[in-house]
Amino acid sequence: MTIDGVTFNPLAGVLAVPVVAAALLAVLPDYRATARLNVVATTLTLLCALSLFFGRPQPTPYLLVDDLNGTFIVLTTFVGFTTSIFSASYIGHELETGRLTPPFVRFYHAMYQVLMFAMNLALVANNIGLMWVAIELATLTTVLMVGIYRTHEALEAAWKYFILGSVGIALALFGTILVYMAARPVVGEGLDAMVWTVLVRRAGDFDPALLDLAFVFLLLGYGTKVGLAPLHAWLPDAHAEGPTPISAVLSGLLLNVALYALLRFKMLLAANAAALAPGPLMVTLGLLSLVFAAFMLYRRRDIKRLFAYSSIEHMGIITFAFGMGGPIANFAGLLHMTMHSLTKSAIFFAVGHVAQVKGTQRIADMGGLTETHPVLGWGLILGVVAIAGLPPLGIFMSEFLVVSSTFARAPLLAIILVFGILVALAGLFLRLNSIAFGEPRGPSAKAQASYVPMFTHLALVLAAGIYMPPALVAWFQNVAGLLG
Amino acid sequence: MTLTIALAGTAALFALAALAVVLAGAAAATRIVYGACTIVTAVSLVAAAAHLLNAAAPLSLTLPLGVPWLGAHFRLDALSAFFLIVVDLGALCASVFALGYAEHETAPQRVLPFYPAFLAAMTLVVLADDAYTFLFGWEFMSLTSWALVVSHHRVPENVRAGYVYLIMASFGTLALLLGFGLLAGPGGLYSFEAMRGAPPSATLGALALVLALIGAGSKAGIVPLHVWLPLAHPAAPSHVSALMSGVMTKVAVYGFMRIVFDLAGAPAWWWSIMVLALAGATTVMGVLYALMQHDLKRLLAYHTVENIGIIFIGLGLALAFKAHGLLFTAALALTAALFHVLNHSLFKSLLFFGAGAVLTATGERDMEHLGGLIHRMPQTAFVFLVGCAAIAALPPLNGFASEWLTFQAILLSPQLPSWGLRILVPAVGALLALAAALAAACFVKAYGVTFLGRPRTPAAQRAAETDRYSLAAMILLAVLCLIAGILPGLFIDALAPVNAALIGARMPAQIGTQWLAIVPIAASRSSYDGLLVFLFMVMSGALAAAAIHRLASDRLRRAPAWDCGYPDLSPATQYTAMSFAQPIRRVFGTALFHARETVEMPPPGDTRPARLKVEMRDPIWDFIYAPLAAGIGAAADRLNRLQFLTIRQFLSLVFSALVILLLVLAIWS
Amino acid sequence: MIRDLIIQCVQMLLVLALAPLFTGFVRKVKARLLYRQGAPLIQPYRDLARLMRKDVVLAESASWLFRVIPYLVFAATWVAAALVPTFRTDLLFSWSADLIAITALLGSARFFLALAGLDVGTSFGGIGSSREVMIASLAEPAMIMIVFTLALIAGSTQLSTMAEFMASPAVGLRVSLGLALIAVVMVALAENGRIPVDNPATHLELTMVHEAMVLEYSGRHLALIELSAALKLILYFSVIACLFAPWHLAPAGAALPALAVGIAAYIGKLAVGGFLLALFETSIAKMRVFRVPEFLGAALMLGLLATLLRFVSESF
Amino acid sequence: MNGIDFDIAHLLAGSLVLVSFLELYQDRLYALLNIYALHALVLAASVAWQAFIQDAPHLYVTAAIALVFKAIVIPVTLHRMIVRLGIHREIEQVVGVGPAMLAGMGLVALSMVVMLRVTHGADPLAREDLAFALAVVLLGLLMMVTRRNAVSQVVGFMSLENGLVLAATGAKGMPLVVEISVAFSILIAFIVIGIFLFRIRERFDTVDVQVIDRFRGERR
Repeated sequence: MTIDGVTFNPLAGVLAVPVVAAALLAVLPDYRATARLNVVATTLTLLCALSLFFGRPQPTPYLLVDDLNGTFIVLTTFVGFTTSIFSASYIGHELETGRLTPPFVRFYHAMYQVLMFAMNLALVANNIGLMWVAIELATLTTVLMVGIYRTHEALEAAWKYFILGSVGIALALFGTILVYMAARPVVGEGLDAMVWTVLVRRAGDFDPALLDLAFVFLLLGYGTKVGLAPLHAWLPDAHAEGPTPISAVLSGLLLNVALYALLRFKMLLAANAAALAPGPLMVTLGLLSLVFAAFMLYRRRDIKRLFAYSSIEHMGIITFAFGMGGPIANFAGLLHMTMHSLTKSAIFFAVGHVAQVKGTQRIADMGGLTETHPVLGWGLILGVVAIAGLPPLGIFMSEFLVVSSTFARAPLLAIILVFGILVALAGLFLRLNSIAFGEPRGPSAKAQASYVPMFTHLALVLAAGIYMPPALVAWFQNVAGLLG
Repeated sequence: MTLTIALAGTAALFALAALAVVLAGAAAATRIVYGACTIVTAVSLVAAAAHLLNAAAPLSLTLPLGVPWLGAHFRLDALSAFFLIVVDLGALCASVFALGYAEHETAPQRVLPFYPAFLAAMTLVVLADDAYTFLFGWEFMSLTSWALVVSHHRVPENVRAGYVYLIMASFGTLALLLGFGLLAGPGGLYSFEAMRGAPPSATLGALALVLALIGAGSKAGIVPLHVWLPLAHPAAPSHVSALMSGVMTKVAVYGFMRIVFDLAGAPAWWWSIMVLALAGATTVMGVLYALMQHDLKRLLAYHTVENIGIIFIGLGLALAFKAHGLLFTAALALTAALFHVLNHSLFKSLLFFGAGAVLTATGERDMEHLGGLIHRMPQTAFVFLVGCAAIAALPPLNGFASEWLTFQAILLSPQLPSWGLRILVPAVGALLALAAALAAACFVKAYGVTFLGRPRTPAAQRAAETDRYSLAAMILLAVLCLIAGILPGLFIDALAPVNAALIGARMPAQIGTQWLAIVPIAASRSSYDGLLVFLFMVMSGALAAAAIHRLASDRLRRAPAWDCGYPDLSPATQYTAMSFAQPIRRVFGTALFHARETVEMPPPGDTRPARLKVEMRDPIWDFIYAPLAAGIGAAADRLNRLQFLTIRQFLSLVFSALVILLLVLAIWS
Repeated sequence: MIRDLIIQCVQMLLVLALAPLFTGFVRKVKARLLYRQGAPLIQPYRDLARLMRKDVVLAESASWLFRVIPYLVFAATWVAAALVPTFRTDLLFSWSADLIAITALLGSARFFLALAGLDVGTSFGGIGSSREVMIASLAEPAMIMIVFTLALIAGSTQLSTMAEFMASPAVGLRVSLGLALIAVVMVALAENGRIPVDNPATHLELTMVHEAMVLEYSGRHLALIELSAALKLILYFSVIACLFAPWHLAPAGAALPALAVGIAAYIGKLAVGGFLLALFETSIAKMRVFRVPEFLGAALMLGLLATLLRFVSESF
Repeated sequence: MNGIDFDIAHLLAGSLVLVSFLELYQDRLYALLNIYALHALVLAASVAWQAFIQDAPHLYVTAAIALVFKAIVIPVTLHRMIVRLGIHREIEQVVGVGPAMLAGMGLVALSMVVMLRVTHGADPLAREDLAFALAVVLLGLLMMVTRRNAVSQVVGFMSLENGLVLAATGAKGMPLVVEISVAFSILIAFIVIGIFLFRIRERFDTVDVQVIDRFRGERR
């Protein structure tokens, strides 16, 4: 769009701001300045993303903005923004306790922006190759950040994440190549055969066998990033050992980005009548992840791993919903994804402060939180209530829609789904009880925390459970229609 | 108009909850919150009562909330109006009671925000007219009451009770969710009008019934889904216990009725078999469990299970009669059930208030540590006695009136053509009679051990009469119990619109009958006049008293009790709750609860005291829930090994997944 | 109307007047069967009168409830007894409580009596109450089952209507009737604390049920309790009489002679019943307390069986 | 394209699979590294050949990378590293060589079957090449999961990646191939550095329970 002569391309902003910020943050020494700059940069990115509503650039062979990734871009930039606020206070505390030294903080902030850039790029890429590169970049940055504490556990987690991630990436690349191979005879050699807009249009005449093969590889490749069982192994440790803001971003955003990639390819297969339906595969993996993660919740002793597994569970539900397809299920899937991003990051904000005030992540060493730190405690409870799918919060609505719409179509699946949800709820509250209630355990020092991000997220989730603005609804419904 | 008032009241309650969060810790918070609750519920109560008594046409309203393309539908018809009355009446009394009771609350900021929200949620359920709003209110009701159950969270039992409660509640909600999914169909027609418009086939309807029975039953406390109830209800503060037992279970009954009588289409006769069988079992199991208890509040909670059973017997009969087109009889059975809903909410609240008063006066819930309270807190003792007589179904109080109606309905069941029911119904009748007798026994125990006899502990000795707010609430309820007992005709007539809406027929009008008797079918067949019975008893009692005091002696001497020549026996020699229940435990408990009594009697010359040990098992927990929990735990342990694999093993997981998928592709045709 | 009222009052006074006499009669017959002289028939009246005149000796730990209960019990029992047609069907107020309600009235009497047993806080009262409620918890459902059976046969729970139907030839001989009769006799024995369930004559603490419960009562209170017990006994006999031997019951609006005949017949029935009771009691031994549940369980089963028979077929 | 071109491409691709089998067979680190160098060499040749027959000059870059980086630099550094870190030379395997070979056979067969389902419309070069590439990828994965030793697993990963590059170059006219191969080289560099920095000896598959407990921070 053009503002008093100066043409301004929001899309460029979404990509450029993080890069510039990363460069600056890499050199600036002072902690406070960098933290502020970090927040400023994410704010700008968010503004650019929002301005995408008003002027949407024409798709180029490399970049594309449509309704589908619009949803994701706004969500990503928003959570990136709030997380940067949270990370300011969090990292401050880490500096005080000396777990991080200034150079590492500088590195951390730079990496944060790079991560933002990578995710935004992955979202706006109109080219499957470019998207792949972006996701690989995002993976590498998060690997570095997970290992930032350089404890044995952190290195172990980072290494595990790195290896499993690389294999996933490799598989995804193979799938991408296969898609190209499938497209080439139809679209012709060269760039066009990797461009979304073209691919989706022509997908009807692709070689179904190649598409099937491609989808298998893509499902496993990007599914590793989504954290679907049995490809999930990296996820809990990466969440548990990295700095909490990164856990929040991982759960809240990176998983979504990978899922977004999957959705794109699902659309591709859906457009081809002869190819096998992607639905059943996604439904199976989704249910598997849900039930598996639900059972894993019971024996958790580390609070961040607990919620990491809950992320797996919810990714399972979302994948299931998209696998089921249909207007209601897709709508529910989108809603659930949004709600989960907001809620889970809010939970990690709370967990971060809890771990800081209690000085541990062991659930056994924290207790009676609602007595020692009422605000944190009740915030955490509210978050868990939300993530467990209880009203009045938004996930209740999405689960309501998923379950009820599924039961009418495939009762058995719905029963498995309900079983998983129930088991997960029981597991979550089993742990929550010992954290939030009972005789206070562990230190009860005052927490210098920034509650704003957490409660902003929770307020949004709450609002969604009660009232959703028609514009948003129309948008989601449109996207749900796109997903078919 | 009424609907608007009710919704405004709900909104006000939500606002009040927010206010309570803000006020947290302020000294006046308690009075403000409960005072405001009293006013709001009173207004809403009056409005609802007016709506029901005028038999006004259903009102409906849609707000742009909830599921976007659907909106939040609200509807106030006769059924919702009646249950709204039950909710508001209970809430009103609880709020008044709490004005005094909650002064003793140690951590009010853990109760105040959730109490109004709880009330609001229950109102929401009753008013909801689409699946989302209904379940929203339903689950929010569970959530808020869970928060109230764990309000005294330092006691581990409470937290555990809350845990079990929350899981069972969510289980029920999910069952209902499936049920609504069934009724709404793949198109997602979530509004109740749409469901009424497209009733399911008989088999699907039966499935919906089963799901409703599981969903609503788990909230109402149908055996075997009742396990949470005796844990959770006593754990909450007493006014909340009263609400949960007296009102929330009724909201569950409402949910069941709304689905089964309104949405699930025309019933098939065999639907009622499940309901009746479960209800009969629930009735007797509940009272037997209660007899084995010596924790006062838990005993009351188990009696809630029993009374829910009685209510569902009525509902099952109504279903059976409706299925066979015997509409007037169906109306009779339904009236019996609804009337018992009201009655139970009255006397159960009263009893829980009494237990709360005892708790504040003595700090004890265990009857074995009480006794002789009638001397220390006479008013409480009196109203509690009224409650006991009412729940024990003694004429002329209200409990008897509704059970009498249920018996009349059972006596009409030979009209049923289907054999299964002909065999089942009399058996259920026997169970009901048995339960009634056992309930009487149980409340002899509860009242006798708690209020009569001599105090067993210093705490009981020091007890003092409770505050005036609590007394006011209890007296109000006691009076209502008496009125409902001696003038049941008025209530039956008030319930006519509900029957007309759900059954399509109503009981004959009672208002014209001589001396306000109730005549279900015909005077020659059966009739009962609580008023006359009451008057006769008063007259003959007064007559006897007057005559004796006038003509014979009215002198009176105090002397020690007969002690067989062992002077000043300690209070420990009195009968305790456990010993009182011993004969019944021996008759029923041996088979049902594997009750074992082991006596160790020291040999002659040995000065050790003899010991009697009683051990009992809960069959339902042992056979259903314990294995379930164990299974989940075992599965969790198995899967947990996956957390400790090495990277290579994880890679091999990925690898095998890939190979499997490729194989699938290879053999896919 | 006035006439009906008078008759109702006559009924009330009649049962009240006859009750002690009937008790005395049973005792006398028992004594005679044991070749004893036995106390004169009017002994119960004397006892009552003496008790009335005596002071009440009240235990220190007794509460106000303890003093109210005798009147409550008496009132409930008397009202119940007054509503059973003895010599004339549909009394003025008989519709105000049907057979279920009458059973329940007796139930409330028992409820309060059991409370009284617990009030003083001695273990005798406790043992009495706990055994009493155990017995009642089986006797009451049995009674209800019997009511079901008869109500299903007569198509009503109104005693008057039932009595009229029973008197009519439409009844015939039915299996379920027989079962019900046996059951109701068993229940009556249990409810009135007669041998073999309980022994009204004993005062050995560990064997007694009813007597242990009222051990602390004295003076006028005890008199009322005794009177209520007598009323209850006669009530059960009246019920059995009007259901299973409804002969010569004066119909509604009958003239005086008919009423006279009715009263005579009633007294005759009572005499026969009393004799049979005494005969039964002398010819059988008291059973252990924990045999009682089996005894009453049998009654309950008989009642249920009778009801089921009625349910499954009209012809039984 | 004419037959001979096709045959040579086919030959090279097939020989890549063969070399993968050789890798699978080796149980000594040094030998394994040498074989990997051979693997990279064959890849370079095949890529170069593709560049030639597709006359796509940018593919020569990829070939060069394969030649220089993978065939020379990486093996040499790994040699050094083994010496420096004192990683013992034996590669202990989860399953013996024999079963591993059999599994490999199965995988090759599988990839053939899967690929043959592709319609003949897709040009044969692509089909055969893809089949071989898939085989190489699967063999690489198999190697990763059957070896306990970190370095040998890295080698497995790298041969997997070679398979990818083979596929990418086989895909005629595919853009970004160079970028992708560069990106992958970076990835591999990371891994190698990772081994060096983190002193990862056998941590890929540690058998030491205490270590697991410490690292997972879960079991108590």
